[in-house]
Amino acid sequence: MKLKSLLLFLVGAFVFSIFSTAMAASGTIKIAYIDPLSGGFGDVGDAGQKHFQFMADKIKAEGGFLGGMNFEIVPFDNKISAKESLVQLKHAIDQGIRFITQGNGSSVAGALIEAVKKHNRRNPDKTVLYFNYAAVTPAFTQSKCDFWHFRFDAHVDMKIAAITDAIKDTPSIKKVYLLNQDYVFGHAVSAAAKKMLKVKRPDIKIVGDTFHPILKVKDFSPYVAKIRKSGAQAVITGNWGADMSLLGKGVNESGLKASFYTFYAGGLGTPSTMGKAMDGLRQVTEWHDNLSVEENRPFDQKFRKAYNDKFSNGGKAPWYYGRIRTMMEMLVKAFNKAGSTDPKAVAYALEGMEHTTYYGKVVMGRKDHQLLQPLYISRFTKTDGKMVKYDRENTGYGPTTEFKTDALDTATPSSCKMKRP
Amino acid sequence: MEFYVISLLNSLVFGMLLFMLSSGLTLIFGMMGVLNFAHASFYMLGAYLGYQVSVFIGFWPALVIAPILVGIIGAGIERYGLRTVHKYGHVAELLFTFGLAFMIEELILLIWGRVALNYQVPASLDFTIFKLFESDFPAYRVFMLVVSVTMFVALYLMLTRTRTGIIIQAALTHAEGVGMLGHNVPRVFMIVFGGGSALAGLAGVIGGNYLVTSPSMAILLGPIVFVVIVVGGMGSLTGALIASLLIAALQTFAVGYDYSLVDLLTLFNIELGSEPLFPDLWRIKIENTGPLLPYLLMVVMLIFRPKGIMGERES
Amino acid sequence: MVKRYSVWIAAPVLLIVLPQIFDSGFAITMMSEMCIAIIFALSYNMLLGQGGMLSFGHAVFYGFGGFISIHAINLVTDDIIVIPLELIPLVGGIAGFFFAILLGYISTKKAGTTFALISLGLVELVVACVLLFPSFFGGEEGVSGDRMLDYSITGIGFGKGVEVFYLIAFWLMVATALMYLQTQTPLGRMANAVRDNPERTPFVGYNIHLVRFFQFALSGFFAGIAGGLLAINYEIVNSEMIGALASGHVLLMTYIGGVGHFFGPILGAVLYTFLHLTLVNITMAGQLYLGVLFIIIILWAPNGMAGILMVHQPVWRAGLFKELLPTYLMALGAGLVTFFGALILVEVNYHLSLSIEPDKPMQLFGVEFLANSWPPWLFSIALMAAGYFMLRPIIRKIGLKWDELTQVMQGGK
Amino acid sequence: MTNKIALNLVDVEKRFGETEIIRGVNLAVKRGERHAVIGPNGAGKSTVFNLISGYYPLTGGKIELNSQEINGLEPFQINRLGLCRSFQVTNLFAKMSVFENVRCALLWSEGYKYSFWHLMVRQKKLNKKAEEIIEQLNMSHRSKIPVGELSYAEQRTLEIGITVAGGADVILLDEPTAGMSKSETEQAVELMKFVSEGKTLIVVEHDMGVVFDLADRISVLVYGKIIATDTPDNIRNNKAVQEAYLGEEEEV
Repeated sequence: MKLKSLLLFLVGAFVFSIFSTAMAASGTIKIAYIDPLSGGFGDVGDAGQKHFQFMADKIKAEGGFLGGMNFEIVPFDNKISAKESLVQLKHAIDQGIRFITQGNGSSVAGALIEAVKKHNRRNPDKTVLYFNYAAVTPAFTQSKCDFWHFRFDAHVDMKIAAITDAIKDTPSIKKVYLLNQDYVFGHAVSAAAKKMLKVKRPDIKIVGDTFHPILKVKDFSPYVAKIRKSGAQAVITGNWGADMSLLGKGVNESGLKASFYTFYAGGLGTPSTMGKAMDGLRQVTEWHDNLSVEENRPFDQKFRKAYNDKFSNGGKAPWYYGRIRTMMEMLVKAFNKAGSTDPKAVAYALEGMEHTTYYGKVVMGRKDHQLLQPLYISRFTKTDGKMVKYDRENTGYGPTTEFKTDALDTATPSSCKMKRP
Repeated sequence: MEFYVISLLNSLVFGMLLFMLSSGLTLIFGMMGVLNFAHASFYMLGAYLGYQVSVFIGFWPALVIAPILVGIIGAGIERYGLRTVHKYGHVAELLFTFGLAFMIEELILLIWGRVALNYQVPASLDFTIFKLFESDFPAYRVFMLVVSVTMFVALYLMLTRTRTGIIIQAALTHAEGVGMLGHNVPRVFMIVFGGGSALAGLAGVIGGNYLVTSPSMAILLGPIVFVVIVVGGMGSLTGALIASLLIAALQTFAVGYDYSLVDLLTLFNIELGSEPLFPDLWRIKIENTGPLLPYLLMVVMLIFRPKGIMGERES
Repeated sequence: MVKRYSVWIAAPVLLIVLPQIFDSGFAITMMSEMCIAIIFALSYNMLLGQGGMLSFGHAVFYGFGGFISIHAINLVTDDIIVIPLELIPLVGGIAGFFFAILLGYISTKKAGTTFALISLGLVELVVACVLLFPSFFGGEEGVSGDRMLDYSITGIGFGKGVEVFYLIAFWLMVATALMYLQTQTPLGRMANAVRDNPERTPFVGYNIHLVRFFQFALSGFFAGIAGGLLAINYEIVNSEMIGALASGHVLLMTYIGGVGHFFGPILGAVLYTFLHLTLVNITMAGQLYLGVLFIIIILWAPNGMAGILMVHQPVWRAGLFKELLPTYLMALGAGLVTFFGALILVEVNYHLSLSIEPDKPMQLFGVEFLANSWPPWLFSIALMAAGYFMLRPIIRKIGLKWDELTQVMQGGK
Repeated sequence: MTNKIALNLVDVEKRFGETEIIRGVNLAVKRGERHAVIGPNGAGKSTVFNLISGYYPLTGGKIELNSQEINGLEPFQINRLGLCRSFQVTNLFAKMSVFENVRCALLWSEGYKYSFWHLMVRQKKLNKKAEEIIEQLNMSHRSKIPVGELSYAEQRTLEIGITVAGGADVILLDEPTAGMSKSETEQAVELMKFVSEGKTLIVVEHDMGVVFDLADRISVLVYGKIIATDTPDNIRNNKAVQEAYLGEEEEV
């Protein structure tokens, strides 16, 4: 009977080895996209993959890099699990992939940073480079920074710096309420907000600092009642996904008039579940739908349209990650500059690289591998066909810029002590 | 004061939604002894079908059609799935529903995709019905309350006034006896399973737009429904009602208290050292224990009073 | 005698040879995970199969084993304690045992649905605690460590995956042997007795609560070993390992393998892990296929794969299996036709609704076609219909053949 | 005097909700006695057994085993004090073989407790003893067969075997011959006589032939009360018994 199980195993392993020995076609650089493609976060990972695919196609159409090389995005579903991500990392390395990118989940990002670090130390001949496009725990480019990790998203402290700068310039705000998810990220948002408000606006009172269980709350009305009771004029929240949607709905229903400074009100899939509750919410992002209108960048409008026509599923999931475009453009430059496809050379090329996007200059931190980029605080209002030309996810509500921080102003002190190979 | 009144009203709305979900589950368990893991999946199915029907012909027809569809699906699953595994015992039945929950989620992904649906409250109910202190109270919440109370009354009448209802009631307490009286027990099972699924479907139709309609909605709400029926007493409708309201209140009101053990110690003038043992334990606030409380209640209940509040027999 | 011990000789040989044949990083990872899954599933079957306790929270002990192990690894790294890496799984086992004793005494008071629900409640409580106690559980990110310790009995560095595989394989043999022997002890037998007849057991002098409790505690011990091995293998432990999902996985693999036989969970763990890790990169419908497999097993083979194999044991012994073989091969053929029909339908649908570019042609078995054109649909439905109509008479034929064989075998007695 | 009484029931009562099933039963069974409890259907005979063996808690009264009060104890504790019982409906470990069934019944009395360090195959004394018991049951040729595949009479025989295997000195048998043919019944009676040699036997039985053949004394239970306890001959002639029980039995 045991024999049978072994036979089964052998057959299985044989089938598997056929799949895994598919060799990389020459002339393409494979980037392993390790993100959730199924399960509860599948929609977010799916959208990210489309962004990368679109950029890879665009780069190919524009002639590629290093004399005609191209990117190939190889998706790996990690089901937003750290463990499965590590398995997929092994899988990617087996296929000869040397560059990986990931964004969703600090737990996954933390595990990947550690795993890549150990892998490169143990296999110096097969090094791997990791591009993080959305995991925002500050430590990743501070105390836990690593040579093999580059972050293209602004981390929590930087986003909070932008939000608090905006609040600094709004004298009517006297009381601020902090509402966040009860886990590492939420606590980081709260801590940063408290610290920075104290410096920038010592007169502001923090009237509430609440953490709610993550993805467990079905009805935010008690929290809304609490916020109303506190008399806060502004609320800062890092909530995402269903926690953002339900909070928005609760606020909208109760008619609470406070200003909501959020990280992810415009996050993928969130607006469509909120509908008219989008009205008046603010978000902090490096790009938003109407930036091209405000700054009069017709090419960017075309870019947005080209993506949405191809991938947005009738406008339901439009272009969102401005930074993925920045990242891919910078990678092209880095490969060209390095003149090689060796991860180490590419990493050195990326360090300190400056790049000009449609919305200003960005710089990849030389010391901590953290990208500095302009940040925008935008507010959602009904589209009017003029400045608020484009809406988000067919909701009829689109963002307009209220406040902008320049790239270099977003820099925060870093405790990174990086070891270089 | 304002906080308490609003929280009370909101916990009532949420509690009744919970009850709508748990009533079907508790009836199914009471009659068939099946702990239906897929129950929350029927709720999800209700929300998705409700959305789809309301896209085609509007919310009001959807309110009727979607639960009926879910009920038919439920009855079909009982007839062609559950009945087959019945002979292998309750563990197999339970595992069957476990697998079923898995499958329903996959099928929903397949049909409606991964993205959460833009399922909104119908325009005709989208207004503020009254102002409570300074807060607006949305009409839709009142509507949900009306629907759930109507459902409770209808269910109560059905169980006490109709023949099928009386058989169901009898089967709840004396499962073996009913078969001997010459009733078609498998058919009664099918009706109960279908009916229970339809109730969950109804909860989905009115809860889907109030909350969020996404492929993970079943997983998010599933475990809490179990808590309700365990605490209420398996097979007891009244118990389910009490437990639903209790648990909704527990979760709603815990939010209002941000005391931690540190505060308790301060009350007695004890100061905690800068590096206490178990540093996390002391900083936990009551408001953060909201999601923990129902499960704690469930485990304590199972250990000390497995019958639940109103249950007649142990599981 | 040789036959009896042959499995115990063949298995280590196989475990030594396999990583030499399949030496890619992913293959090693997969085989390591399979070995860990086997230990975990066998420990789960000590509850479900041998003790009749359906638990939805077995991963709690697996998870605690993992967390304590990774903390132990970090303590060794920081030179606070000295434990060689080879013995870290034992630390995990002791942790699992300890928490099983802590939580087991109350939860094993009742069996059946009450037990299942308590396990469900406990797992939710523990998961809630993970976020409430970040200094132990490391919050959302979990706790990571470095398995390349300065202390080692064997002198192996454990930097390479294959070295870790051999460590896992060693523990797999030890744990499997111990768990097998446990079934042959008074406690193991009484656990069976309690499962079969909890009413009678007190009247042969046993306290059924304690029998369940001791069985539960031992099962926690082995789950903890598996957890410790997982911590070594991935060098990170986080909340997903302790939660309901991990508990669900072990339930699925154990049940698919078959709870009625000792080796059932081994089959289940190997197959499930293989499918779980490979399907995800081949098809988007991996979850669906696993779910269908599970439901098919529940509906038609409640004793799992092991059950299917064991049904044939008497036939095999009587030398009559060749009588069945032709019909089985026919059934296999017809089944494959149906399966491929369904497979095409599923894949086409997944491609249309979930792939990033539904309008682009899709590939299946090297054939490229458009998902939104009619030929694949027609083809798949035709295959399924053909398969169905072929299967029906074959299944009837198998039934008849079985009746015939049963008569022959009984006549032979 | 008391040390001659093996089992003593004093004013034992049992209610299920409102219904009173056992209404003050007094019964003293002497050591070494073979005692039969008879009575019409629904009189509460099995309930009395369930009360004695700790299966149900008492509502009132007390039960003493060898002068030690046992009400309130768990079934396994009562079993360890030397009382064992069989079941009216066959109640074996269905998935195990005959040999395994007997061996399980022996484990506690042989002192293995919850051991997970003894291998069963190595326990020569235990295995030998199990084989002996099976031989006494005349079932050696069926030793390896799962009990689910045994004939009904064989299962009933094994039921008795398991009950006495643990070596308890007070044995309760609940309708041991129910459903057996005449010849099978005769064999069962022989077995009961053999296994209860030197022990105390209490048996609930419908077959009057068995009762009068086997019992030293008989108690008659009617509607939750014992209306008479006496020798078989006296019971046969007891007016009250005839009216309440035997008379009715004839009608049926």
